[in-house]
Amino acid sequence: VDEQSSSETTSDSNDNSIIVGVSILPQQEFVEKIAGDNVEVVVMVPPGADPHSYEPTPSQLTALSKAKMYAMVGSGITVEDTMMDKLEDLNPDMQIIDCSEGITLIEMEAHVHEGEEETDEEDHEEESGLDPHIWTSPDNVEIMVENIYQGLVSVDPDNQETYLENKNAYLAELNELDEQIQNTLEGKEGGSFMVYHPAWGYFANHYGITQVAVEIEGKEPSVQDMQNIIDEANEEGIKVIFVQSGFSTVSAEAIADEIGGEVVEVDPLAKDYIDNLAKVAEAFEKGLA
Amino acid sequence: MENVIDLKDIWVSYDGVRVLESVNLVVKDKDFLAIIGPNGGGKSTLLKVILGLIKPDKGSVSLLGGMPAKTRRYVGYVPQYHSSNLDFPVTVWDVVLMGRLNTKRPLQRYNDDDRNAATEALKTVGMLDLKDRQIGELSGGQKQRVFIARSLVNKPKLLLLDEPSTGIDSRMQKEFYELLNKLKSEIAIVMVTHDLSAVSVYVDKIGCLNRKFHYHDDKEISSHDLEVSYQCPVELIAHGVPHRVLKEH
Amino acid sequence: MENVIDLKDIWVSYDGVRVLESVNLVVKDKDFLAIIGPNGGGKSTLLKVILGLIKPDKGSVSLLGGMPAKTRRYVGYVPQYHSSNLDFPVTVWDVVLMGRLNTKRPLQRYNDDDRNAATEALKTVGMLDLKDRQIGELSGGQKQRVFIARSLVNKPKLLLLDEPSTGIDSRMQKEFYELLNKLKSEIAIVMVTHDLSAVSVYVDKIGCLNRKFHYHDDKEISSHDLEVSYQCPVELIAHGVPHRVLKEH
Amino acid sequence: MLELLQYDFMRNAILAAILASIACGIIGVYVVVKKIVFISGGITHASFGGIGIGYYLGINPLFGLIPFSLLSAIIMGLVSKRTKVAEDTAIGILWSLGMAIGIILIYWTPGYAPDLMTYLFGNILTVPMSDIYLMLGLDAVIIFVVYAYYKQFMALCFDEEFTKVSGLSAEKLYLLLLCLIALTIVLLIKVVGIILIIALLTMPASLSRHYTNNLGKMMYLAIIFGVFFSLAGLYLSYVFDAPSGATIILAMSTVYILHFLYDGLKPKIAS
Amino acid sequence: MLELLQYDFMRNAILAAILASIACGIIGVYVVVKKIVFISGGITHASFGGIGIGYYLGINPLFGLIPFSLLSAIIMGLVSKRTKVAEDTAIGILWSLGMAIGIILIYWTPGYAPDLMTYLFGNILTVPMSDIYLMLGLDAVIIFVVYAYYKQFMALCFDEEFTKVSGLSAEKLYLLLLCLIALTIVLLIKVVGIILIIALLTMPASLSRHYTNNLGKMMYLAIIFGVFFSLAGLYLSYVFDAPSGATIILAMSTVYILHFLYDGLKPKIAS
Ligand SMILES: Nc1ncnc2c1ncn2[C@@H]1O[C@H](COP(=O)(O)OP(=O)(O)OP(=O)(O)O)[C@@H](O)[C@H]1O
Ligand SMILES: Nc1ncnc2c1ncn2[C@@H]1O[C@H](COP(=O)(O)OP(=O)(O)OP(=O)(O)O)[C@@H](O)[C@H]1O
Ligand SMILES: [Mg+2]
Ligand SMILES: [Mg+2]
Ligand SMILES: [Zn+2]
Repeated sequence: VDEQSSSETTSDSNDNSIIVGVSILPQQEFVEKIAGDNVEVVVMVPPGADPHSYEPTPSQLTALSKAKMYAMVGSGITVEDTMMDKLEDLNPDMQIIDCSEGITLIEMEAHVHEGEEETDEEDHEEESGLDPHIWTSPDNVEIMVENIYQGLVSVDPDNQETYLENKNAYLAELNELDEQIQNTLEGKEGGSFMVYHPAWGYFANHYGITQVAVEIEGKEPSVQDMQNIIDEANEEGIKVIFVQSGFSTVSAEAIADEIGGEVVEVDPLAKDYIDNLAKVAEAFEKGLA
Repeated sequence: MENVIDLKDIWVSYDGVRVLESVNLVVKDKDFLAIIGPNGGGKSTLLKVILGLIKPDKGSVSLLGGMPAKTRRYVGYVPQYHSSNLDFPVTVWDVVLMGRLNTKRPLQRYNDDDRNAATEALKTVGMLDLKDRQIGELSGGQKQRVFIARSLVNKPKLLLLDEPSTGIDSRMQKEFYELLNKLKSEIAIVMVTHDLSAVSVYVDKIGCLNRKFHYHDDKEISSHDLEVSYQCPVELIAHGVPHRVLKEH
Repeated sequence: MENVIDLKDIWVSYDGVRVLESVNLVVKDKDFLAIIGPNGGGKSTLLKVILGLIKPDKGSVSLLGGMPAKTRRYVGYVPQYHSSNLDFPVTVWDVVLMGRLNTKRPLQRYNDDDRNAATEALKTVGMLDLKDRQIGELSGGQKQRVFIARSLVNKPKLLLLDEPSTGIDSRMQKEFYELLNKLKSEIAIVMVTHDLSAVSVYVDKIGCLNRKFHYHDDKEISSHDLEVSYQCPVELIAHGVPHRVLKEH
Repeated sequence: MLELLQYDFMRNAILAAILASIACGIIGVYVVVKKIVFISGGITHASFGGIGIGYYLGINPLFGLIPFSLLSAIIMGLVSKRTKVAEDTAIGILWSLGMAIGIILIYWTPGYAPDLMTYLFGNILTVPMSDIYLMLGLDAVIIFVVYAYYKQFMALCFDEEFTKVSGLSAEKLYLLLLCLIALTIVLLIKVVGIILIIALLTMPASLSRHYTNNLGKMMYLAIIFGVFFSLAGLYLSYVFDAPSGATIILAMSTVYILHFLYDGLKPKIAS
Repeated sequence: MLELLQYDFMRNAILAAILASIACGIIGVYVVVKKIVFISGGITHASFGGIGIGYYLGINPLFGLIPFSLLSAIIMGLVSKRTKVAEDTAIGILWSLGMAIGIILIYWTPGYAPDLMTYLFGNILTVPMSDIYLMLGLDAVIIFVVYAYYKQFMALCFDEEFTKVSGLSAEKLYLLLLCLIALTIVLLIKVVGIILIIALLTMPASLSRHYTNNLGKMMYLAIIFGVFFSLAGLYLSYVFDAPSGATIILAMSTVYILHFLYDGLKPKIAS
């Protein structure tokens, strides 16, 4: 993680560049790849903070109140649920674009509940069961990049050409990444990997592998969950539990002890999107069962 | 006028241990009754029953012709132990004014009458000098004087005093008993005490309480085996009494 | 043997209000001193100073020849108010045994000596019957008796009693004073009280405390203007005293 | 600081801080003098159960919160007055019970619980206008009730037995006071969060206790301290770019601690 | 239930529940009888500041937690004994201060999103073996100290002034007791969470108070109740697929409430 730099970008703002607000670090990378030095990016959720619980500070809000555009992830991450109305009030002129437009949200992988699966299914609200971590799959990111590009063009039409060029270059990089990951995971289709926080649903979907999550929607596993997770891990021979870097690993380690496995860190929120995802894929490759 | 206190066949027990047994008590207007009895005899309990603070297991309580919960506002009460919060940011003056609370509805403020009454009551107990002292900063006896003032401030129809002279110095005690002596021409007084010399000098009627209650409602107490059943300290009552002689009983 | 209590030039004030002014006091072994004085005179404060519970602004305190914090374990103390937690799950028996705590180190248990002493002390105050009662379930006077027992259980070298007869019935009071009378042949006793008849009968020496302290260390009190400066209730001390006559002073 | 005032969010935050300080100043004085800090903490935490109910039923958590916290205030009051259970134990139990209900219900509600952290830690920067109106209304209610029952509450806090003997219902008065506390807590939850409410209730009131022996004056002083600290904390949180709620508390406690270090750590009563 | 025992996590959970119940049963009795539930809550919450320090310094939060909570216990003890600040106010303040420090430090720690919820609510299902050993050690320390100081603690809890007059240092004893509480809290935080700790400390002890007037017997009973309830809660959480910590609390409080409904809601003292 590149430590202090982004928190500095949030605080000092020079007047001639366009300020663009985003929610998470990978988005910052996307915007910067397209817009280069033309924009200054303000990230709502700083490195290491949890997008499911973060609350912005006054300086972030003042910076955002000068923003021309805000690119929200749009898939229902908590910080946006609580802050977007506020931001609109704060800065009514700001153009808000939804990066998830055009992406089909998938259901959150529920814990395997044998038997009593559909008990209170009906009570489920529409979006609540949906997985917000859309950026973990490169094909989704292509759409996100496209959406960001459209937004940038509408707030800064003068630089459209530069943006288009940059966007295409980045899309190409993303394509390459996609292929590289396909290669890495060659022959592992249908395999399962275990994560603590289920941030990799879209990634798993895209590459035909299965994510087994310990924690769901910020909720610790229950006894039945634990039982099922452990049974499944033993059945499938899973020996690695992936945890989000920086998060507490104690619970994951307890499960790893039980299944005789180990805990490996991967980061779904790294700024350096392409390199990071490639590394993650390699890690998954080793941990897949 | 009806009886000030009328207890009929009162039984009280704590956790199965009987404390009051078939107590009957009638106090009339202008009575001055002292209740004596050994420690644990149930004296404090009896006063709380009169005030409706403890519900008896059996028996009926009438206070000033009504239910205690309704009528106890006309009673001046000085408890044996104070449940009050002594760090509390109130001065002696506030505490005494509190004695007028029963006459006030929400939104109503204290008026000059209230203030005059409070001044008067503080003067009576010799605490007017310290009226701006915070209540927790008083000595034991000073606090007791303030609580006595609070019980007097509202011109109650009945005074219930549970060992009121506790901690009070002898000069003040004497003044206090003189005051009660004056008050008894207007109101009824019930006082729990172990101070037998005071009892013998000022009180009209004596009740001995040791689970059962025995009422000596005459100046002269008839002779019987009280000594055994009520542990009445007969020799002490009888000894050195200036204006009354109790027969040995 | 050195003095049991030796106070030199003690000054105490609360929040700038002076409570004790240049108090000097010497208590020797086998003294029985009563401290009398008006409410707020500083009597309770003085006892706390002796025990080192309040640090005087000025002056030196020596208790049993040492610093109070070191030596107070040999003192039996009955405070005016009890700071104890009355819901506490201890019985009367536990409370009295607690009086032997000062002889115990961590890990040491109570032994038969301790238990015999506790039985003895409870018998003395007439509370042996109720030894398994939870402490909160006693009446006011019963509690006071238990606390007296606790102060006696450890054969203290000095008894400090702050209005010990509070709430105690007259029969027990008499027994209690008789007990003190017996104890004074072995240990020193300092008692704060407002009970002047007891003072006049049992006590050897009298101290009047009203900010300043005046020690009547003789049975006979010499005449001076005590009435004015100490508010000593002279006429009450003098009145009805069987074996001693105080001059008016 | 001044340039910050051009932002709505800052103006709302300042208004919220002032309105919260008024409610806390008045009610906090009772909390401090009647020594019911713990029961207030209990109501606060128990009200978490109400948030859980709100999430589970899919309604605005506030509509779960208000009835639930009033109810838990009343239950706590009744339990502690009517039964032999020691008051602080009863509170400890209801405290955990409310929290447990909240946790289980949130667990059973599918999806992420939005705002959950806001309820726990508050966020004064995102107080919407509607909450400001709610707080205004609450302040009005509190001021009116306290004005009407000033003497009665004073007697209640000083000596409950005496209050009864005066012919008042000590129990009803106590429940009324607890309900006022519950209301205050409900409205403050969004601003400072469950965890920090206790600070806002106790610190200004307790600081003011040092300067006066008069209940009414304590209230005025507590309000002034509260406004001052919360605005100072807000400003500091801007300067140091730190979470506002926590910074307000930090500012308050620092002043409080300095104050009483100055006032004398010296023991009055020897140990 | 039996087939669950083949899982390590379940065996650890059961062990953790038993060890936690022992520590909580013994210390909880003191907490309940000395009426320091609130101060225990204060230490618990203040210790959150220690977690923040641990994160900020990048060390194991436990190494921030232990000194910080011991320190806050001692400060609370000293402040409440040595100064004129009302005890419960002092606690309320340190309580919030600790929390505020924790929040701000965690906020300032780059690259870390702490699992706050785990500290608040605990997770008994993922207790590592190392924690079990730690708890064993703690239980041993607690049992030894309480055995050695049984009489002294009893006197302290009953009557502090008398304890002083007996020549003991009431202050040192009180601080020792608070430190034991702090240790208990530290070791249980990871296992059962801040919220559950208060429940485990108070409920079994307070329930046992109804059955005996003897301090020692109260401890045995409290341990038995604690073990029974936490195992029952664990089992119920399996049956109803609910979070274990919260279910344990729910089971405990339900029994407690039923017990005292049965024992008589009827007021002894008329209102
Ligand atoms: N905590 C306190 N703060 C301020 N002043 C106090 C405090 N305690 C006592 N005082 C004052 O100090 C003086 C002496 O108090 P003390 O309790 O020693 O009197 P006392 O002689 O024992 O009186 P009493 O006979 O009423 O028990 C009194 O005027 C009292 O108001
Ligand atoms: N809360 C209680 N629980 C159980 N028993 C109690 C309780 N309060 C008092 N008792 C018992 O009830 C009996 C009567 O108590 P009460 O306080 O009425 O006595 P009293 O006559 O006022 O005694 P004293 O002269 O000592 O004040 C005593 O034996 C006492 O032990
Ligand atoms: Mg009594
Ligand atoms: Mg005194
Ligand atoms: Zn996530």
